[in-house]
Amino acid sequence: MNVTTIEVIVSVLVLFGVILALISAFGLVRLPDVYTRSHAATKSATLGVLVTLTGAFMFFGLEEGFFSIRLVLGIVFVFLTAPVAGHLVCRAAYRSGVPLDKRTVQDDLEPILGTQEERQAENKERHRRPHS
Amino acid sequence: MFDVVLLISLLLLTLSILVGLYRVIKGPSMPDRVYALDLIGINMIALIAVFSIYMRSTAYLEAVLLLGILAFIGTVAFAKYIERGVAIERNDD
Amino acid sequence: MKANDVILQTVTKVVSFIILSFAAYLFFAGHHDPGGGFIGGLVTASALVLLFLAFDIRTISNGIPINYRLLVGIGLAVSTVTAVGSIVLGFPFLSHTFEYVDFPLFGEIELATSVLFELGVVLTVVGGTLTIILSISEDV
Amino acid sequence: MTNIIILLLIIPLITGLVLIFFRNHLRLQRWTSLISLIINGIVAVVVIQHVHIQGTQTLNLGGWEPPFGIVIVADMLAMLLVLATIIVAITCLLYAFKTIGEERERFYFYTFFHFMLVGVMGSFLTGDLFNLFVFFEVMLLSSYVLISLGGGKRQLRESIKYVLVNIVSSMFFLVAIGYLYGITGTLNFAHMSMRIAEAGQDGLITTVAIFLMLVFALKAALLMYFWLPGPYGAPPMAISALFAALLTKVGIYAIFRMFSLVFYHQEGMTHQILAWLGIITMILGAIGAAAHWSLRKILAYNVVVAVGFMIAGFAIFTTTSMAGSVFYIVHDMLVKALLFILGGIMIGLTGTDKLREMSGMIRNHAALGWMFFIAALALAGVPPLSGFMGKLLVLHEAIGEGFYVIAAVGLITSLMVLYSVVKIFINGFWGENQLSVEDEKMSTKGTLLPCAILTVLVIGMGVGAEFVSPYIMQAAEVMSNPSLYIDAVMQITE
Amino acid sequence: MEILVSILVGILFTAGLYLVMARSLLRIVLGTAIIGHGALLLMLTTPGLQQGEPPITGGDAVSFSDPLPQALILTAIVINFATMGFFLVLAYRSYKELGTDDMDKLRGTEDD
Repeated sequence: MNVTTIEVIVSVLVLFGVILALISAFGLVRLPDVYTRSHAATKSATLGVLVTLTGAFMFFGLEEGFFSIRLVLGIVFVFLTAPVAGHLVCRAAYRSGVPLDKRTVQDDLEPILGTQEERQAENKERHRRPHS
Repeated sequence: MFDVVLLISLLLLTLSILVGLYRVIKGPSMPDRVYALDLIGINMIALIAVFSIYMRSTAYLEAVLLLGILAFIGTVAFAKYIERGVAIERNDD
Repeated sequence: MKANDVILQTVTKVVSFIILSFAAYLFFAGHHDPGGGFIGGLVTASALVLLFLAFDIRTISNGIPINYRLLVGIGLAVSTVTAVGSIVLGFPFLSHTFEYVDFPLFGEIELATSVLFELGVVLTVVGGTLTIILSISEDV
Repeated sequence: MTNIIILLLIIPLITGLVLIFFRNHLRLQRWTSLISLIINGIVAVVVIQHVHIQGTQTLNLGGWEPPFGIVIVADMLAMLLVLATIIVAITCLLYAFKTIGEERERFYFYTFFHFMLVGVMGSFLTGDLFNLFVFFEVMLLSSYVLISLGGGKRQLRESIKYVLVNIVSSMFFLVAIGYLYGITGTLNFAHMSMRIAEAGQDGLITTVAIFLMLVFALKAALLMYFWLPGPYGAPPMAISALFAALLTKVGIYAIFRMFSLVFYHQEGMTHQILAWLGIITMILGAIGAAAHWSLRKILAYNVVVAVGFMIAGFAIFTTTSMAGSVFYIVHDMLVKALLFILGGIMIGLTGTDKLREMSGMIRNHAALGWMFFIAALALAGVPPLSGFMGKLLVLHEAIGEGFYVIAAVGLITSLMVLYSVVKIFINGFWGENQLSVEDEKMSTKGTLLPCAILTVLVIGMGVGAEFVSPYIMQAAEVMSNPSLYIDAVMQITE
Repeated sequence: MEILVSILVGILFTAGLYLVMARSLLRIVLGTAIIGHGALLLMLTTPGLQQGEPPITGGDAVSFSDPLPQALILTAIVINFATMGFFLVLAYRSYKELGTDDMDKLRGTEDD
């Protein structure tokens, strides 16, 4: 492959990733409550950064002939951890009783974990006595 | 042409970081802020990757993994704090 | 009800090895490239902190029984001994030397005495960081 | 020969390290500390003799030539201060054996004690600005730990203030280093001095010099002493004595070094400011010392007065006046340690530091009383004692050079200092004896030994001034003639 | 570029000093940390921000950047790190011991 072809491929990858990141950032602002925002913050942002990193990896690998283990590790790392982080924050939000949007039609967890007020009260109690 | 694309990408990433910053400041709840911080961290990873392509230098690539580690640990600690009221548990029972 | 952290714990088991290998890479890169003992130590400490976050203090302390305060002392001692060693051998304080050695499998490898000094730095940083973090979280 | 200088720093460092591993062996910890300090003192004496005969000694760490490498410089000023540091450390250690308490000893008291000595002596010996910062921080970090160790409520509260002030001033120190490096492109004192001498000290450099002066003034409690009385009154007296004798002196040494070696071209500007800072500090400190009725507060304000006097003596900027300042700084380290230890014994006996609540101790503790009296006289500068020579030289030069304000303020504050210390003496030792031996909170057994050592030294330094003054004059010679220092560091031989 | 960074340093110092003057102890700790970052950035800026290869890795570059500020800053970072860690622990201990993190209540009197 000559240089321009590589540049085109890398450009497409980077632009795609960046636009995904931008979309997810706007989603973080525009969506109504924390549970819907979690979609924006974790799914699309992760995909965006993965695509961008792949672009960088291809650039260094193909044009400069430099196979960067660090980037591969970075890609694997972000791929593994970003969903887990999203899951943890989302669970923490639900358990600490952050309210759902008014337009929500169904909440399957409510019978198990209690109503929003109960969860809020429990969370306040946990914060007061951390080592119960 | 390639450099212009990269510059535009840098600009867009900066914009998305700023947009995330709005969510950090506004809230309204703690998990919202944590999500926004996580997003900022991930966007910074992308920023460094694009920047190192722009500089044609591999010297910045350590920071990719390093920022990923820091963002993940920060998010996990925040999430556990919100949920349990303590980040590191003792398990004394 | 008690929350379970099975997802976090499973991922942590994989991810901590990535972090530790990255720490080792940073540590050995320090002689000619960005990296070194301090950063290597901090990344190692962050792996341990992740373990503490995902599990709890008792589990990890049973699994990795290290007295972190003592680790600071050992690290400082290693660093000082390598620095003082140059005096004993008659060179100025803090002198270091290196040698290119032919290893059978890896080819030529540079061995420098400053790596020993950096090893002390790693131990000190890991010990210090974890002492700080655990002393904040321990006696609530 | 050259490597022997670094022993001064390595011995306490290794001692501190080794003691980490013997946390629960208290007897071993004590003896190791004492023996290592005595060995260090012997090394210091050897180096001083060497410097006295052969002039300033340097050591390039790692074999890098200055200005590229780190250089350790042992000139007479630094070595005198190092020796005084070791003496003070030995006596404070002897006092700490009896009073510091097992809990603190178990919690690495001796380790941090030695680390602090590394910082203090490193600050004296280093030859470049950045390592001055590093050793400052080693010293400060250890002092943070010492001041908050085993803390009760009051101690924690005061140590927060102490830590905060010192962190902020360290940050400004970094800023000043950044500016100086940007302007001169070097950090080695000697090299910096050469660069500034070549290019001339313009307004920008003078501004940075004044900025640096403020940073050191904050550390040395020069004018900005507001933070000092609280934290120096909170920890146990062994630690307070160490702090009072050593920590402010490091800041003063930094001012001496910077303004005699590097920024000596604009005397009219910088040294004038220093003189006025010293004068105001003397006045305010003396007022504080005279006004308070708490033993710890009076002693803390006495530290402030001495700082002002030393800086004022330095600011006259003649060889003789600087000799007076150096004489006074060495004297002050000894006598402040003595006073604080004596005060600590008094507080320990009565259980209070209020002067109005103690009296008549001389009946049971005559030795204590007379040693305090000697210390008080030495502090005020009464002739045969150690304070006299320094004050005489400074006042003589002040009148000779036309600094009448310094002379007048120096004399008046001496009287006020004398008043404040005699106030302690009269209230504490005269009058009805309220305290029988059984009521006393601690016994003086073993604690009088360090006081006796220091008293003998204080008297000896005054009586044997003939013997001491060649060394002092050599230190002042290097200060007033920067090329001596520069030639030694840059290894220029004619 | 130096001017931009200088403005940033100014902002950092302003923010840090503002936080240091707050009443809450935690804010003071954070404020000192921010001032520390400002000071380090200033150390990087004052000798002039240089274009050029990293001084160690690049073998055949035309211009190198000055290695000394980075070395100084790395040392200063280590020291700041240690100081911050200690200050944080101290603040936490005193919060536990004294039951408040309000500096006004920590002022104290002569007697205790």
